[in-house]
Amino acid sequence: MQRIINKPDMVVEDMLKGFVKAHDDIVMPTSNPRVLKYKDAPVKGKVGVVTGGGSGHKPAFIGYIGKNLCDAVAVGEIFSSPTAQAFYDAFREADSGKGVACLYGNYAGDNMNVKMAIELAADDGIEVKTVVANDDVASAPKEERHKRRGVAGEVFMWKIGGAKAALGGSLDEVIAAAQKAIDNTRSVGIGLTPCTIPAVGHPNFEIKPGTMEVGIGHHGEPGVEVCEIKTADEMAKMMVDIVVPDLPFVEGDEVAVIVSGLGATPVMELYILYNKIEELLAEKGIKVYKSFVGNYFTSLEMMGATFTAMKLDDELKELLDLECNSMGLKVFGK
Amino acid sequence: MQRIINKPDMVVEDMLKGFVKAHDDIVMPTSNPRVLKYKDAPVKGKVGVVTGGGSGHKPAFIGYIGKNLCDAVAVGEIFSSPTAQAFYDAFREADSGKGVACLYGNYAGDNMNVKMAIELAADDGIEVKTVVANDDVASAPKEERHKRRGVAGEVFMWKIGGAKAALGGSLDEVIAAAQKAIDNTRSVGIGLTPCTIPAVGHPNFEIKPGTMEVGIGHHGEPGVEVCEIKTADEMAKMMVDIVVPDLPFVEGDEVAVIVSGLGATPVMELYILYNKIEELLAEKGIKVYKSFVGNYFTSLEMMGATFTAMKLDDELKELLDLECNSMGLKVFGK
Amino acid sequence: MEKFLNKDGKVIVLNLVKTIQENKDYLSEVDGLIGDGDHGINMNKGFTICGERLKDADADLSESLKTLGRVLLTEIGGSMGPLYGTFFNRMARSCKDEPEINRDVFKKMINEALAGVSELGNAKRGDKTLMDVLIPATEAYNKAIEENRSFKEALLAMKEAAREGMESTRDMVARVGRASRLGERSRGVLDAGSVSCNLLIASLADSMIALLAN
Amino acid sequence: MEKFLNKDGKVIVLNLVKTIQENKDYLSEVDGLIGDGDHGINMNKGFTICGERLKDADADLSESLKTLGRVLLTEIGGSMGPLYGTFFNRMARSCKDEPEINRDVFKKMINEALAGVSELGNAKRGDKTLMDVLIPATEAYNKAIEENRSFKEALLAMKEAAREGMESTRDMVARVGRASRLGERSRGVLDAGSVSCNLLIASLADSMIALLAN
Ligand SMILES: Nc1ncnc2c1ncn2[C@@H]1O[C@H](COP(=O)(O)OP(=O)(O)O)[C@@H](O)[C@H]1O
Ligand SMILES: Nc1ncnc2c1ncn2[C@@H]1O[C@H](COP(=O)(O)OP(=O)(O)O)[C@@H](O)[C@H]1O
Ligand SMILES: [Mg+2]
Ligand SMILES: [Mg+2]
Ligand SMILES: [Mg+2]
Ligand SMILES: [Mg+2]
Repeated sequence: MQRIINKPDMVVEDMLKGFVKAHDDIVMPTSNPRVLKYKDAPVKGKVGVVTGGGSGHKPAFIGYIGKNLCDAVAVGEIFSSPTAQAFYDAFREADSGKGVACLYGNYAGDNMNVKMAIELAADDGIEVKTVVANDDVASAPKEERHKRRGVAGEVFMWKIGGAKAALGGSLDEVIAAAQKAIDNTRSVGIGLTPCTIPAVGHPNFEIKPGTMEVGIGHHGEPGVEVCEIKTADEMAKMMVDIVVPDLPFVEGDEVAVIVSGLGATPVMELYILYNKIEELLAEKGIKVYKSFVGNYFTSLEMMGATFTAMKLDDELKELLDLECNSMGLKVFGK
Repeated sequence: MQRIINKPDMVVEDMLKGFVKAHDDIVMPTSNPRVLKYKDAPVKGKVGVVTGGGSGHKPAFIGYIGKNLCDAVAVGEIFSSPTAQAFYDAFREADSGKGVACLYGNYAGDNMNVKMAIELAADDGIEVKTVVANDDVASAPKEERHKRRGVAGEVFMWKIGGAKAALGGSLDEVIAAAQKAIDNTRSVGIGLTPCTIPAVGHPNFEIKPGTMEVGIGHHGEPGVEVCEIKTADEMAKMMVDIVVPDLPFVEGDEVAVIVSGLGATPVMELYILYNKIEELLAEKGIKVYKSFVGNYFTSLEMMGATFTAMKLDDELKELLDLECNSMGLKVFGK
Repeated sequence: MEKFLNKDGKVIVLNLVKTIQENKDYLSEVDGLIGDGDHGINMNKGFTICGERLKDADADLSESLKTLGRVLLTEIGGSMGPLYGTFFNRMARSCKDEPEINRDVFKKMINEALAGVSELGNAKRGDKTLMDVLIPATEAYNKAIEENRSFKEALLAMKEAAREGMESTRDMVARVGRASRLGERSRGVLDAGSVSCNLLIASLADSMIALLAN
Repeated sequence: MEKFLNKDGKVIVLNLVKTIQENKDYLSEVDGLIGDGDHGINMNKGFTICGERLKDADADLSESLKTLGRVLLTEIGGSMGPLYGTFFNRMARSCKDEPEINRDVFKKMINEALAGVSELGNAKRGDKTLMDVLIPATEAYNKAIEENRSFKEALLAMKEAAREGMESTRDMVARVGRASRLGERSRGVLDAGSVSCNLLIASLADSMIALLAN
């Protein structure tokens, strides 16, 4: 393994220590070593915004702690849900008495741990409501949308939910905004190489050189098609053809777009991909209002990319444009 | 090649098209397809700041175009200097009549092309002065510092030079500030895997699995030592032991630090590395004033990392803290 | 009637801890074949912490099970923490007010535990998970009690059904969890969770039979 | 005295273009052994654009060389653009005001060109670069002129020295450019730049000898 690690079992601990040191202007540790919080959390009078998930997806999840974004994050082992305790502690760190919006991704482990954490929080009188991201089109047919996984679209869910909370929204309003964000968001990924969990030491799944996997998940969950590797333009077309009809996005729509690398793909190539995606959307009369190209939601050193689109209305635009400051996402206010 | 590209010869063109689309709030194309400029350049009354270099180092170089950073950038082929014409055109796009500070890295091709571009600009009456980054400690002994290459320390050179220009510094003042930045900056890199230039199709150099190359350059230039791969903590120690004595950085110093990935190393691991670097610096009484951990200067899909430290004084601190907004570096003002 | 005292039951949980510790590497090895090879690590981490905590504690069976359940919820993320955490928490709750553990009390314990895990994890028989051990083991126990067999006999029936359940996963195609990625390729090897579940059920049965004999 | 007219010299540059085009793949192949395999691509790009531009142009030798030099500076980055760009620009400048090209004019041209490249690139003999062709070729030409041999004989001497210079790089260890990474492993193969430089010198000599014969 050509990796920069100490003990493979300790990568999350070591990473968290470095992260807290590097970003002490934004984040703070808490009494639970697996929970980080925004330095000003709980923000008085504001609904708390919490997320959490397995590690190895940097900037997700802790990279989205910050001003007008998430207040506290529960941190799991690599590719493994945080404990119920961590979610519960994150709720406590984020709650200012206005309740907590827990905005997380649709994975079996996370669902179970959040559910148990909410029970614990209820005993303390902390009101927690959830939005479960399910933007990954390839992970289940449209009729079974509730089974779909959450992927890079979660970034929009946090941005919108975080902004609504920052503007003084009530818990129900924050939940409604975040739910609207994810309901209007669709994603798809293409995987080009697998990745290796340090404690495991060998790739978790296989992608044969010369092939690519369309619709792959963030942990190597199977996609919809394995085929010969295509040109960037053809990849863009496959992605657009999966994402656009699903919502559907239609002529006249304005969208926000994320093209995220999976970790090891050179950022140059993400721009090559975005170039064609934007062109294909324009051909369909769909206008890109704002785009985010870079590593926003990764899977260790996987190669490949995800494409995410969120259909906008005036409210979502205003919330998207609100200033925010985190390691993973910095937006200057207008 | 598991990559997201169209024609291997056209990666730079395709990337530039996507980049301009994604960042039209910051950059603009120019009449030379190999020159991008800040949308407000030339900024009236401000010294122009220009850089340039081979492609494949994203965010470098075009990712540092923006507010209070670079005004125009000359773009080369992958790992190959831009043409003299491109540097010359970048000078023209950046110059508001106050002269141009060309802040670039010490590579044979760049030196030659900048030199020829300055001659061309002189004919037009554009005054151009240069700072040549040579922060890479491993690339030559201290007595031959002028032979050293420029690596991630260039980011500090641009930040400081760009800030000085933004605050109204004269050409000589901008050059002096950028020179001071680079004179106080030292870097070293460790390579873990090689990378493949798309048009070439196979790795350009070799790093045997299980080994690492200490002091490697951004294009695979040979380092000072090839050894068995070490733990992150040991890598941190090797890097600190190369960088600190060279300036030297001493007890009581305050520094800004960059820990940059080379492209394919998970960002998680950069924090693991930073954690130990910060600890080792603290042991020596050297305080980290500000740190930047992430992909700031990469080499396609190389694995590995660089460590950069800049010794600060009050002027450098003020310039470092100035707000800036680019794809690669966003700093909120205090 | 066969029974043992709740206050003597801490040993049952200590034996569970020992069982997992002794099988740590084996569990990871099984998980490595079609999973990510960390099942032993995940389980060992939680069970060992529980062992530490119980070592010098004055706890009855209920409190010991509760400690185990709580630790699993606190220390193991993923699916295992909440699933096994719920399993042992529910067991603990079902015997909290029982000074003596007899075959009816344990019937409540195991059925409540199964219900909790089933509700939380939503896996069905045949999905190639620990449910393929837990469901038949509980059914076998229930059937033995219905047939009015002794506590010990019912425990032995439960243990035997767990072993068979584990073996049955070998021929299944995973429909839940990581291994489901492999489709047909997941056939032919045991499911890691069902291996650990079988070990836990067997250990529970053996410990209780030993206590009954005292 | 042997000479040809500046205004007849465009063909010399067109032949240079043809030479590079015909050897594009070979140059990349040589570069691939110890470099990054793009030397043919880099050279062909610039020379082909120059060929297009000259095709229908009414240009003398000086203007043709200037076009080539300018295109290389404009179209090829890296080191090759400025080095060969300077080479041809300096040649162009040295014959700008000369209606006729004779052995003294060419002496000025080649020496000025060498000086420009040397100043810019700072490579020494033995560094395993195109300087190992350019320096001995120029010296051989100078020596022949000193010995008062004919223009044609001097060009032939230059051509022969270029070939020998190219061959000499085979035994060298690269000290400049990409290949220097390989250290001892760079020994045993030709330097790509010296191969292209030898082709260019040979083409120059052949074209001029042909013009002299007219
Ligand atoms: N929904 C579920 N219900 C019951 N058991 C499950 C469920 N999901 C997974 N499992 C069990 O979890 C086991 C894997 O556990 P472990 O390796 O510790 O976690 P991970 O798969 O996250 O690495 C599987 O072998 C399976 O028996
Ligand atoms: N400083 C220099 N002076 C003279 N020739 C040089 C110098 N640096 C490099 N070269 C020549 O450049 C050649 C490589 O050219 P090319 O492959 O086109 O560029 P790159 O090395 O950037 O891929 C080398 O074979 C060498 O002859
Ligand atoms: Mg796991
Ligand atoms: Mg596992
Ligand atoms: Mg090259
Ligand atoms: Mg080359």
